[in-house]
Amino acid sequence: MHVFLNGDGTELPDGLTATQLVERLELTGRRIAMEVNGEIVPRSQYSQHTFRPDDRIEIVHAIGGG
Amino acid sequence: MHVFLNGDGTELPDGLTATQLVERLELTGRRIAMEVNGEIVPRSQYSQHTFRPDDRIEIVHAIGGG
Amino acid sequence: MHVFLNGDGTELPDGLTATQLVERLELTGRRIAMEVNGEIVPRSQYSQHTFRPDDRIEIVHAIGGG
Amino acid sequence: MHVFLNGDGTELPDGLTATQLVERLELTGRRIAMEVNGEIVPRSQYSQHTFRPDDRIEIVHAIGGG
Amino acid sequence: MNTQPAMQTDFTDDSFELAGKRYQSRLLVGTGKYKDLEETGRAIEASGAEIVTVAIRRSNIGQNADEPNLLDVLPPERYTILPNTAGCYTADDALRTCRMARELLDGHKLVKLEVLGDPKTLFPDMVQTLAAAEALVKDGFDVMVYTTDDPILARRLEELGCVAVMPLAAPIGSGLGIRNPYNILAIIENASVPVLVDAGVGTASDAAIAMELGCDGVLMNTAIAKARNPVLMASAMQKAIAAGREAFLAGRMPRRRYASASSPIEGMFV
Amino acid sequence: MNTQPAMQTDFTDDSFELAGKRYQSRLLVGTGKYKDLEETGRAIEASGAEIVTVAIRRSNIGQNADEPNLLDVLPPERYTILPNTAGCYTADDALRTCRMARELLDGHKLVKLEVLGDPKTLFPDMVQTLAAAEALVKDGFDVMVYTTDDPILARRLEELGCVAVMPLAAPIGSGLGIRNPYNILAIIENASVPVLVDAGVGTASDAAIAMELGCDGVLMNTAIAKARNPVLMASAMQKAIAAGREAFLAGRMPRRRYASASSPIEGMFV
Amino acid sequence: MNTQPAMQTDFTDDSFELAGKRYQSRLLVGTGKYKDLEETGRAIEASGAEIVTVAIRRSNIGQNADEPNLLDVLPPERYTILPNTAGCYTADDALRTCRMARELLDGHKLVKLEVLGDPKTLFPDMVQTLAAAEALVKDGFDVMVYTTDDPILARRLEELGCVAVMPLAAPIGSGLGIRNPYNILAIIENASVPVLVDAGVGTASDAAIAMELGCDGVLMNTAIAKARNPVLMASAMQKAIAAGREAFLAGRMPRRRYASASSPIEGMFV
Amino acid sequence: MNTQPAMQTDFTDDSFELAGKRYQSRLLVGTGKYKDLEETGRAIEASGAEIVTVAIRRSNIGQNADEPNLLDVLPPERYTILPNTAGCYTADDALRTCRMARELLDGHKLVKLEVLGDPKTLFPDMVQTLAAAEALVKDGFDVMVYTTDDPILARRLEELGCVAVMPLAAPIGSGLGIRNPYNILAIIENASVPVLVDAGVGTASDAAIAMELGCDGVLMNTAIAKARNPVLMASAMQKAIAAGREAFLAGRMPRRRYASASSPIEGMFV
Repeated sequence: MHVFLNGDGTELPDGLTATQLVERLELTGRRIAMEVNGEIVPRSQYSQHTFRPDDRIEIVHAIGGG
Repeated sequence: MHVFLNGDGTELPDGLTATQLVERLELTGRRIAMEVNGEIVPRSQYSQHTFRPDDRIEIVHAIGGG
Repeated sequence: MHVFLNGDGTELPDGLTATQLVERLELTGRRIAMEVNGEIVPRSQYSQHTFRPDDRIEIVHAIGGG
Repeated sequence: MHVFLNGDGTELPDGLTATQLVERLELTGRRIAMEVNGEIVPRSQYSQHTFRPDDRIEIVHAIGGG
Repeated sequence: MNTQPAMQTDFTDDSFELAGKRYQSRLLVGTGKYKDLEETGRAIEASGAEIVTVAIRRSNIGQNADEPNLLDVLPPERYTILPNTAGCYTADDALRTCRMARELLDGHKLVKLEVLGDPKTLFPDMVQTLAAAEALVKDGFDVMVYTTDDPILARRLEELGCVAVMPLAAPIGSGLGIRNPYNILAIIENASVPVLVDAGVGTASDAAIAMELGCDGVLMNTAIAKARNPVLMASAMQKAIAAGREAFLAGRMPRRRYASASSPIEGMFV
Repeated sequence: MNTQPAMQTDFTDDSFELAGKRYQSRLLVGTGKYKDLEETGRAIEASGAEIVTVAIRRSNIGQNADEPNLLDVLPPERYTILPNTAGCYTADDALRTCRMARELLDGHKLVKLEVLGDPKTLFPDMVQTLAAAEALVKDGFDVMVYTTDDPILARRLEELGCVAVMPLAAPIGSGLGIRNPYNILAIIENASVPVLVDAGVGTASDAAIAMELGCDGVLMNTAIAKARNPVLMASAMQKAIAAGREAFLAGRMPRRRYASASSPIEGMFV
Repeated sequence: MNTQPAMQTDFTDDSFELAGKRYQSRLLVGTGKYKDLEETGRAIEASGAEIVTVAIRRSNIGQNADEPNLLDVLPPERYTILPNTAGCYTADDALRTCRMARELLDGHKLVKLEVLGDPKTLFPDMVQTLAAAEALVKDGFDVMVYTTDDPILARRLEELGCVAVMPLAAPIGSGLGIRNPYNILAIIENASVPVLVDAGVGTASDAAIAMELGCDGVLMNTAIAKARNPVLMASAMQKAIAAGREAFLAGRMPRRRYASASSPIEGMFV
Repeated sequence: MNTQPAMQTDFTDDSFELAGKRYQSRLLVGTGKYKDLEETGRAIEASGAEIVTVAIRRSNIGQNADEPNLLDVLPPERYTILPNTAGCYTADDALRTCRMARELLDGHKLVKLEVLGDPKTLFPDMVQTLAAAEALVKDGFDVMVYTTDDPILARRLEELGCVAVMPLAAPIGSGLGIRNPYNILAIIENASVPVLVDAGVGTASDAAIAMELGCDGVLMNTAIAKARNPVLMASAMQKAIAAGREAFLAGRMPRRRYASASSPIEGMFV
């Protein structure tokens, strides 16, 4: 299925969970946060949360800034 | 009848017109503006405009300011 | 004999030595310096140095200053 | 004869007068001043003043400056 | 409004336009704090100002029936009268004041909007100022607006339709001069309406500095009215505004830390 | 020379005296660094200056025989020519230069003394300057002297008989403005001869500030000659000097940190 | 927050409270613009800062999977991490960014709000900033807010419930120092929450000046990260903040125009 | 003395040399104007100073026979005592004072020369100062000399053999800070002996600014002694001097008029 991941269009397998996406991106264990269609997806729900077509997925982390 | 003129309570004769009030105040011919209950009373309507009890009448002019 | 001590005229016994003057002034052992008629009198010579009439004697010490 | 004119060594005919030098330099009538060996030569004496070998002649005028 | 020409040569007309009218003088003056009307008139005469601000107050204040009125001394036929909303702390009060002024001046549309946030600093309340500016423009006024030196809000006021933005140089009546030239400059560079420095000028050089930054004009009151000799200071201000404007147009020399001789080196005879 | 009047009222004549002669203009200008003589003439005309400085250089420098001379453009009948000793690094060189100038100008006694200490900063060498001033006064010259902003040495130069002291505002040709107003003010307060700020002015407001401090005048060259438009800047400077002078005489309002309303509080109807 | 004591004597604890937590260091630092994480860590160590700002960006930006993350270098157990909304131009973007930050930091509520109005000046858009501040406070955040030096809006932000107001000293990254100390002072005098100068500091003395005005602290990034030697500058800033704070508490000598001898006059023997 | 390293890395020893001896502290302090000797001692302790100035006065002045003497509080074994010639108005008086000091301190050669020109401004009389410096150097003294900020005379004093030049920042006891940084900088760039700013510092940031210019140290008295809390201000000054020094060595960021984001633009998710 087609989604937008951090602004870029991508294909993801149907029914992929947030946990699985994080694994694919090799971000497991990293300090990140996820937003889907403007709403936060709490880390505690990654395992249950499955994406839907055209989801706008944003995954962020902290970097240097002032 | 009782009205507020420039903030002070005053007694005015019933049916007094704006023109007559201006005369009373010796402001005839002076550059002034009048507001009654927050609404401007155009100079052109002074002769027809009669005050009502409890009117809040404001009469202003221009003075030095920066 | 009459001398000027730190600007004031004073009487001193004839033949008084610098050492004796310092004693009189209760400055013995204090960190001071002495000038007579514009010339330094080294501490080492206090015992031999005798004053002459009209000598201008200055005795100084260090005080707070910036 | 050899002289220094405004810093440069030059040959001048013996017995040349200041007036003649000014003519040679096409400065006649111009607002100038002359110094020879550090001493001013007044304009009034140009006709009598003859140069000597090794004279250090300076001729100046006014130019823009602040 | 940054109108520095590449290389202008004829400065015989250096007028500027405000709400569709052209003005020769870039000095705008207030009429408050003078000893009397006579001094007011002489000072304003000496200032050469064409635009003068007035306050709107109750008719029983500030004069007796037999005295001449300020507008007799400053005939609207000769001067552009600029009523202000001084003393207003809300958008609504400012709106009512401007409507009274328009009635008073036979439909005159040009007003100076100021909505204050604090009686101690007399800084504008920018939230109320933005609201008032929007309402006044809708109501057909030509709004000249007193603002902080915030370049973003100045541009916002222009977008709302104000005909001029008037950043303060320093608090009203402080005479501290231009506290933050960088901000005034940023406002000028972004503006497409006239930028007039309003408030804070203390003496002639302050006014010249404002003009050298590229302002279109300066509005002042206390600096003239509270000088030891107001009439002479008014004359000084007129000259200072012209001097600063010409210096801006002439394009100043570059600053350099080290010296540069004004007389040539070559040709020294000593 | 601090001549602020308690309350002067007639300013129709505000001339100042220098070496026994009165001048209306308090702006003195140099003649260096201009594109050509024509620009020089137009700029000086626009400046309204009555006193102009010139340099003394070898006759083979700076012009061809067929060109007009600077003094044709600036006739000594009309302008007070002020020859300077720019470029001199010793008292002796300055003395010789002044004597040449006196001969050149038919016995003219007024000179501007500057003895430099350093080609990079063009700061005066005050030791040599003091020696030269003493020698020149003895030799009958009227000496206007370029000096640092040291109030003690400025007074010493006056004691030596100089007719004017000319402290620098900033390095010659730097355009940095008055770096240390406190020192200039201290010089003015102690002086009984005219104090003219010399060097460092960069734009109109700098000149106004100098005059507001109470200086008797300002001498400048680069600020005009190196402006993008020298003639217009000359006009700006004339106005700025007059503005600063009038502001000084008018007596500026006091500075206060907090605001003070220009419009009355009482009589608000809103 | 103006906490100058009448005459404090014990300064062993001069900590300040922010959102219910006490901090010893009054220097807050950003983590941007460093050469690498190693330099970031060493500079922040040298600064003695306890609160450090971070930016929130997409996970595919700014590092490779095998690199350590910024938060490994700055463990939240040791430092108070202050996520900012840098780069946001609307209230909504700022709100989303703060929510992401809260999730990222396990419910951490302290955020630095900045809503920009312009990519060139990076001045805040105060209209959007006010809207965002209100929404964030409602949503339970502890909001430290980047603002202009407008005293009226600073007080408004405090009324909205912000835990600290952070006026800019000068544009972000400009290093121009405190452009308008009067405004910063007015903000401090009116505030009952901590006032932290944010942005514009260029060198140590700028930081000292901010503290001497009575600020509770200073937040900086570029001044350290872009110094020739960031680690040494971080150390300089730590000392400058402490010096300025102590000078504020100690109460500076009065300024006077004229001199006052440090050594006694009496007792001269010469 | 401009000793900024291309890129120094080890700053563990940043001492400086004066008259053949090395000092860790770049803060020199006076001992005048304190409430009592006890406060003097505590303030100087808190300042970390290694060099302290004292005045030479008649023995019947400033203390009773039973009181401790200043030098008991400041043992010459621990502190470098720097006798000054404060109050002298002629070279001869300064010479006599230094000789008395040398006798008093058992042959101690280091002195601070100041010859005043005026009791109101306490500016140095540079003519007398030059004469005194020459005589003192001939007589074997190590002369640290109080001077105006005239770069030419400062260099001349160095040529005469002075071991340090000490330009004033502002009049003694004025607390006005560095009035003319350009001149101080010019002195530093030309000097090959230590340059110490002497007089005029008012608060911590002033001291930091002096060090950021590249001075080798700062001498102050009133700024500490006349602070509301002298001991705390002494501590502030020690930190400010170190902060300014480190900032100078670290090399400040460039100033730029426009902003530069501290957080990256790329990676925004909003």
